[in-house]
Amino acid sequence: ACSNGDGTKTNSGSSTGATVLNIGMPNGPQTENHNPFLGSSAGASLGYRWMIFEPLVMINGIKPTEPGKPWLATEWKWDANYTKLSFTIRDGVKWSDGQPMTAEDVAYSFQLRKDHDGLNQDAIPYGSITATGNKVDLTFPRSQFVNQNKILTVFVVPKHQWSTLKDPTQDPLKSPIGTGPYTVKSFTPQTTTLTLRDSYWQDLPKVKELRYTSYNDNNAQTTALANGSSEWSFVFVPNVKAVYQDKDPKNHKLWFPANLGIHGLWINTTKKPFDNPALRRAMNMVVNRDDIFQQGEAGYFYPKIESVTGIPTPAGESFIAPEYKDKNHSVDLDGAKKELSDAGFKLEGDVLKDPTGKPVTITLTDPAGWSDYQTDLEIIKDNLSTIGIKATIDKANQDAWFKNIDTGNFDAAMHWTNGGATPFDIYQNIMDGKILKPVGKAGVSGNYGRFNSPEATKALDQYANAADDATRTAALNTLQKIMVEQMPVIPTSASNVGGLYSTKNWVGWPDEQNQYGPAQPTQQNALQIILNLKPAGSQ
Amino acid sequence: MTATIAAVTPAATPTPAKRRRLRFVANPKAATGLVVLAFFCLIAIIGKWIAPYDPSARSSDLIQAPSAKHWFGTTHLGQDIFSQVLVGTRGVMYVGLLAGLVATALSILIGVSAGFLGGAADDSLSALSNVFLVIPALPLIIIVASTIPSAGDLMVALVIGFTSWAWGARVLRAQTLSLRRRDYVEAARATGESTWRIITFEIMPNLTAIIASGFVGTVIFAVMSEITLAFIGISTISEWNWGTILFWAQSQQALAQGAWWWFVPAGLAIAILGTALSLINFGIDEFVSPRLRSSGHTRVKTNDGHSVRMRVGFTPVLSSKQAPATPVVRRKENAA
Amino acid sequence: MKFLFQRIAFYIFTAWAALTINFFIPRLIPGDPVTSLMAKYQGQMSTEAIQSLYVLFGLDKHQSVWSQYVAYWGQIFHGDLGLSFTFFPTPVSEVLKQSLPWTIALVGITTFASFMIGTSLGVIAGWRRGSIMDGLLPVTTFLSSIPYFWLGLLAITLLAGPGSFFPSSGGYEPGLVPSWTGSFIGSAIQHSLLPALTILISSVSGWILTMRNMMVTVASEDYITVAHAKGLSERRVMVSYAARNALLPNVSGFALSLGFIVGGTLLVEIVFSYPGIGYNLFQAVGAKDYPLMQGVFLVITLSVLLANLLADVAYLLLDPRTRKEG
Amino acid sequence: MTRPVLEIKNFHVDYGLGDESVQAVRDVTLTLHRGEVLGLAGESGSGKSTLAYGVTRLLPPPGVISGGSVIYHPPNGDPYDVMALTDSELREFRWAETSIVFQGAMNSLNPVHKVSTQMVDAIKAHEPQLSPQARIARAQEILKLVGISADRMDAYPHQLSGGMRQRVMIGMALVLEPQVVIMDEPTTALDVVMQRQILAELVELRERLGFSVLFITHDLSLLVEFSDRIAIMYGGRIVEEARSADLYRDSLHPYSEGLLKSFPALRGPRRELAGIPGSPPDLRGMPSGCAFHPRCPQAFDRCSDEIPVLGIPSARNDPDRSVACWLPGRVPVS
Amino acid sequence: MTVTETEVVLEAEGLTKHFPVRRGVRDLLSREHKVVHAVDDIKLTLRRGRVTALVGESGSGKSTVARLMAQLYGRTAGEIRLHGESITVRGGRKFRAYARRVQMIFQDPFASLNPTHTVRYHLTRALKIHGRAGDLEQNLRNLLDQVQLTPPERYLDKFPHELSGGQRQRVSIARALGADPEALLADEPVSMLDVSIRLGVLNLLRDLKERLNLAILYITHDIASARYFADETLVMYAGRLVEGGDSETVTQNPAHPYTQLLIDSAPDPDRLGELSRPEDQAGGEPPSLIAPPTGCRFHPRCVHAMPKCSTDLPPRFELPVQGHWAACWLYEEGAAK
Ligand SMILES: Nc1ncnc2c1ncn2[C@@H]1O[C@H](COP(=O)(O)OP(=O)(O)OP(=O)(O)O)[C@@H](O)[C@H]1O
Ligand SMILES: Nc1ncnc2c1ncn2[C@@H]1O[C@H](COP(=O)(O)OP(=O)(O)OP(=O)(O)O)[C@@H](O)[C@H]1O
Ligand SMILES: [Mg+2]
Ligand SMILES: [Mg+2]
Ligand code: NI
Repeated sequence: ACSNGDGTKTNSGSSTGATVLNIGMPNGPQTENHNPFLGSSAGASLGYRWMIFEPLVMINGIKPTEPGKPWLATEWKWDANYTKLSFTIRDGVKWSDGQPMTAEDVAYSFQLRKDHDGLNQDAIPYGSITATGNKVDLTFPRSQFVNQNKILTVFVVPKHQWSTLKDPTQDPLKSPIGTGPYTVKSFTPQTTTLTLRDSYWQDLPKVKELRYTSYNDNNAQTTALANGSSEWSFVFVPNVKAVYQDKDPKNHKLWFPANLGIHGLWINTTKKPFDNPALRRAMNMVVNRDDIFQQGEAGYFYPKIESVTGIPTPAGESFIAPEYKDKNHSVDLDGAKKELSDAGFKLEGDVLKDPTGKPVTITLTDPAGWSDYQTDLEIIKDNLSTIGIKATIDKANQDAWFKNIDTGNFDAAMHWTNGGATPFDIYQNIMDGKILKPVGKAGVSGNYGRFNSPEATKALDQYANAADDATRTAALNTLQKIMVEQMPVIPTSASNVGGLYSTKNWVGWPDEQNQYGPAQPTQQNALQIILNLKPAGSQ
Repeated sequence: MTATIAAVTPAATPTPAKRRRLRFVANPKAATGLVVLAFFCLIAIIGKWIAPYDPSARSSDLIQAPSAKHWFGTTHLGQDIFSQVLVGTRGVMYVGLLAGLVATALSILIGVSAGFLGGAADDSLSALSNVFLVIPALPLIIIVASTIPSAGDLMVALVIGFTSWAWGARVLRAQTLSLRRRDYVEAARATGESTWRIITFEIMPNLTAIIASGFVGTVIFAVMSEITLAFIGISTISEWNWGTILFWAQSQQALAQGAWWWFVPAGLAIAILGTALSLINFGIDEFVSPRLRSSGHTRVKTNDGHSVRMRVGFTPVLSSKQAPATPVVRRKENAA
Repeated sequence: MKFLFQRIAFYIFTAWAALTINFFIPRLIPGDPVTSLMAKYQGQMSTEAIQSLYVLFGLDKHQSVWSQYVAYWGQIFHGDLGLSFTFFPTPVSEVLKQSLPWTIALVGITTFASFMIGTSLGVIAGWRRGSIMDGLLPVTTFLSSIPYFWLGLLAITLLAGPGSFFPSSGGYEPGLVPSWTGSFIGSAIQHSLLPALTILISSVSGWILTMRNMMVTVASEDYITVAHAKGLSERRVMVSYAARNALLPNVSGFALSLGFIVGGTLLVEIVFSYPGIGYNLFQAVGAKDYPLMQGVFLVITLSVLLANLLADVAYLLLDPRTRKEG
Repeated sequence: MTRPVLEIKNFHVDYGLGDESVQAVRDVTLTLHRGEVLGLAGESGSGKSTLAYGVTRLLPPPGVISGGSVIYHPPNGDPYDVMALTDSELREFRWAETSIVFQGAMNSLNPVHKVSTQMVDAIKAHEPQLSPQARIARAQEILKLVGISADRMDAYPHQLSGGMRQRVMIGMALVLEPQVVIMDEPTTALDVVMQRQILAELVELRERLGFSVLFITHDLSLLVEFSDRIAIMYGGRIVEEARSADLYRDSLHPYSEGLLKSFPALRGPRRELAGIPGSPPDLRGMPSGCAFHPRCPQAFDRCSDEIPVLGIPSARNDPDRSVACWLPGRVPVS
Repeated sequence: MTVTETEVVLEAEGLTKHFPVRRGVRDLLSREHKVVHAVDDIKLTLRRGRVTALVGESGSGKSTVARLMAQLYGRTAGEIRLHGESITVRGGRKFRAYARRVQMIFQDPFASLNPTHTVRYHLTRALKIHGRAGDLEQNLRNLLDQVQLTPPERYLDKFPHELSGGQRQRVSIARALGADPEALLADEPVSMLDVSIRLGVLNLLRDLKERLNLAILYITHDIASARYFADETLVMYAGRLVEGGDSETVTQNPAHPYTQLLIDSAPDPDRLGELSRPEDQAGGEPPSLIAPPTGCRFHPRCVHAMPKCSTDLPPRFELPVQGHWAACWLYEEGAAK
């Protein structure tokens, strides 16, 4: 992807202050598709849809509990235990074709999602949608506490364009009209160029032009980052220090904060002897998360889970129950052995025998091509052998693997959980009894480990429908307790919303000190970051 | 595979018999190829035992360049690449040979029956093999393999075998067609031999060279395809083979990390195995058609002391002193 | 002309067979594209979003295989290959339209060049037995035994390091807009050099060898000796008598091995992330994008068929014996 | 007897070099006179073709000429040794002075070029100053001589029948009006009727153009009828040479005798056919002494020890005959 | 000399073989079936202890006749009678039974033995198939003795490429004898052999005929060898028999213009120096067998052709010498000679 000339050509005059920002993603050639609803569109896969279409409320992805920032809505109010929502729409916002944005447009944007299941990615059960003056009122059949952020961050599309589309779910939207500060200037399969509008309802950003380049693979993206022709990206770089950071230690930066979603070893809780929580706890105690982080995740990609509750920090810091506040995972071989012998397991030589005297073996399975999970499994396999569990790794075919996970036909597998504004999504995905299906039955959307705990189901239900925060906190604390004691999933890493960026031409990026948004260029907060960037010379 | 084109024609030369079969090994190319192949077969068998480490075992030497401890260096997990190459040989050989066998069996079945039966059977069978020949094999294999739930070694071998018999079938058909008209086949018929006996005892032995060369060709193709499938992550990579090593090297961006040792040994092994098989094929080609042999002494000292190459059209004239003069008594030349 | 008729009938049959295989392959697949997308977004797609995708892709409908087959042919005749899943809702035909020129330029030109160069070298090697060319054969054999993709990897490491003239991936400089401008074409050529070289090196020796063997066989034909006896110049005998005849089997060999070669060259695109059909196939296979997979397979097959037809016509023009009247 | 055109002296041909070599032609000395037909007979593998190719240096590898000379006498100018010519001189010499007709006409014609192209090729190589029209005209003229009409000029070889192809080849051999035409079994692939037609034409042409012919065949009865003199080869050597009639009536070498007795005659009284016992020698393991001695009914001790020399037999003091045999009366006069 | 004394072994009447011409795409549209008239209406009798020669130029259908008689081809029309009993077999046990009594020898000794098998294999198979494997070793030696390959041990385990042409042809003959046949069909058995070896093989065949009382069909294009070797000679032209009779008569007093042409064209050492073509001799080339000339197939080349020749097919006309006949209108009763 990159030859010597790149950096200087695209960033000519960086000494006098840059005007262009080069953003890259390793997603291969794109087709001209700016439809913001479609995850397959170039706009979504490169992330520039957020430069064109703006949300009603901007919520910091790594601090979902903080109140959102008013964006196209100046005010919003939840009523009746999160079954009613009313927005006050900002005045003076203009679409890029010059027409004013109105409450009508907002209502239409919700209506679109209500009418088309394909566009309603969060499966929000919309009730009535009404626009009156500069207000938009929504109702929902049930409490939307857990979905609140998803609804607030909905982006707005212009009714006058979208109502003319034949099929909004299949339209490539060749000339998108949005409220954002940028418009599409040109498109090629490799590069989409966005240019700054003349006017915007906020201060115009300093970046005059955004170039979104789609590199064909991670190698190409990495090279581009290393030589500076790509200034911002989200990509897995093995050995990131040598390959990327050391190339320009002053400017090559990365920040990978966690969000509220996790990866972990899901265990089939119906299989003997893994139905014994003591065994699962013991397993948890020997998993070396540092190795997983350093070797599987190259020391930065998926941050490791510290808290024993499985809640990623710092994103979920505030949710952690008092009793687990400072309890972190650490490898504890003796503790694990004790746990096991207390439960009647016997370690004979280097073979663990369950109470009935059978050796404990386990098959760890994940699709062949998922190299990071495979690496994780290799590490876990090693770790488990310290307590005498013989693990074998099955590198399955992806489809077969999905099917086996779905039907509960597995011993243990690395898998992710849902994520959301609170740890609820994580726990619901792991423990919800309402979606529990017996082993062999497909169609579950979570609880792959067939974890059966009425207590957890009750707590989840309480949390989702609670009328006050105290009930919610109590419910969440219960869930944490169940998680710690029963360990249906052994959490290893958090999901991330990070990015790699260069401070050579532009400064003002989010980082550990200034956590105003996730550093990932394809997140909604990317717009905030762009608005925050200043040429490097100006400081 | 391409080299077999020339091998089709020279059927006219009397084909091998027992004693001459041994001479095949005397061909230096074939001998080299066979030795290398035998070496790989040996590794395939004993690789598991002589590997210094468990190929999947992690160690603390992450991404280490080759050293005395790890001859071919280590991976990002500290696995020993030398052991991976050794252990991986089995999968490669297994798939290659099995696919070769399947394809060869199919090509014999289809090619020989098409050639022998003639008529409508021939038309439809050769249309079938031509279709398979023209359809790009590798994309087909990739697609088919990617649709199979658990594409293990056996499955991959079968898929490759079932898609790559066409070339052999075509060559065999052409050859059978010419053999079928040979007098000795007619003679066997006239003696009263039954059809199946004619096919198996009269025709097949004369096809051995072509079958062998087809087999070797398919093995090359199968090995390449298998490694390709593993490399692009389609077949199961639970078992080590050279493609798996390359897959990991590629997915861990060994290139970007400068870890050349991660992909060089496996690739080299493929190339050497491929070369060995090609050499065997040359040997077979040259055996069938001795003309193709690259001639040993081609330089000759001529009359005028120059050294010239033997070539068609200009026969070298050796210095006359070499000619042993037999005493000849000649009459005097008659005057005109 | 009869020959050509037969060939065309054969091509129609093959095209039909290929299209039918193409139809059935994805229908035998157990997996589905949504799970693959899920895999791609590992953890970043919620359970709800997945349901919406099934609706979006129209995977919730059921039809009999036969009516699907009929519909499939209807679509094919309209040039409609369906919508790609990975680039939803871009039609597959559009995705291919975008990548096909790259493949044709790279694979087409290099394959042809490799055939021409290999054949010419083979002519010389076969004609001058025992010269240096003949000695190079083992080397070329070794080169041709290297898998394309690995040679590509090697080429990238050795030649395309940072700061090198050779870019390691892509079809052109990311900043450029495809157009017929000098800088774009220059960049495109610069990016294609290394993949082209890879294909050339791996495939050329095959041609050298077949042509050499053919030349050796032809060189002992009587008409070559007669040509020498006629006192024709060496060049004329080599080109017009020997090479001309040796070429004939090679042309049909060229046609038939196109399938093999194209398969191999597609891998080069994968390694170099070249924006062609091969890379599309790689993406489609990874993402279970059946419509795209089918489209790629279709286009490759049809191109190979077309190339075959061209080779047949070339054969027809080269060999008077097939032109026999009647 | 007329002047010689081609003198082959002590000619040796080997296939291969060193120990592995096959000595296919041994010490052959033979003279072709102007305007005569010299027949060369002998069984398969006796080295007839090797000799013919060797004379023009057209032997395929690994053939090498390991000794001897071939002196060509041009109609005007000094004789020269063909073996000493450089490549370009050799090219000039070929076809213009000596042309060859091979056994299989189908294989002698390039299948991908028109007959006319192949004819013109030869003219172009030797008479580049001629205009294209003149070349075509020349080709047409010579084809007419061999009985092929002008409209077949643009035919491809496969469009002609075997007999026509063979005529084209003969025409091509004569197109530059060479002094010597070597014919290596030019008619064996044809049936007798066609063979006779072509040979008859050849006789006419020779009378008209006055070239000499070295005619090779294993069909002795054909040779006796067609040629002026006959040389018999056995195991790479000439064993007997004589005028046709002399050889037919009174052959001196037991091998020639055997050959003649192997042919059933179509006319005349039924002769007793004796044939020759045994099988032809293997060039790799030649019998010692006279190569024929293992099959010779009259062989005696000397035959297996000494190679007989070719010379005028003492019993017939005829300078036009020679034989290589140790039998009494056939030993050369010294 | 007459030719009708001994017992008839194998006879053919009205033997006809038309090969279909492979149809191309375009021919599918037309109705007519093109065929090669390889053999038309042949009448032929093989007698015990006699050699019948079939001569004719290349492509005249001689091999086809042999293969039809051996039942290797199915015939288009006609009848083949073995000891007077009409037989048609297509493979299977019946074919073996037929093959046991009628055996064929092929033209090319280099091609008619499988290069991958030893002499022993070839002969053993022949014996086994025809149930004569009883005392195998003894039978093998007998066979080799019969063809004068002595001592047998020296040849039994050799591969064909280790034998000379004459020896190979002897092995082929031995194989045919392995079935202990009554009739031997020899399809140009010596044309690929060297002159000095030919005679040996032919003499062997003649010797076998006399010792084993075989009926032999000797196919050749060399009419001179027919004179020497065969008792009776039939001349074939373009798929039809044109003349037949006692060998000496046919070769010395040829009746049919084609036979005359053939004999005049044969090289003759006694005809020194008169090589030029006699003015009245016919030229031209053999006709196409797909559309053979009407009437007498030789008429386009015949110098004596009459109008009738191009329209009517000449029947066999008996000639003065007993057993000599010619299919030529010149010999019609009262035709002007
Ligand atoms: N390339 C070769 N290598 C080794 N020996 C050869 C080669 N070519 C010919 N010979 C041998 O040289 C000898 C003479 O062959 P040549 O072709 O001259 O015989 P010939 O008299 O023309 O026979 P024919 O009548 O069969 O044409 C033969 O014994 C043959 O085996
Ligand atoms: N299987 C076949 N299919 C079609 N035509 C055939 C077949 N076999 C022979 N013919 C044709 O039949 C005619 C007679 O062929 P046949 O082989 O009997 O001739 P022949 O007299 O034996 O010739 P030769 O002397 O060359 O052996 C020829 O024109 C030949 O082309
Ligand atoms: Mg010869
Ligand atoms: Mg025949
Ligand atoms: Ni670049």
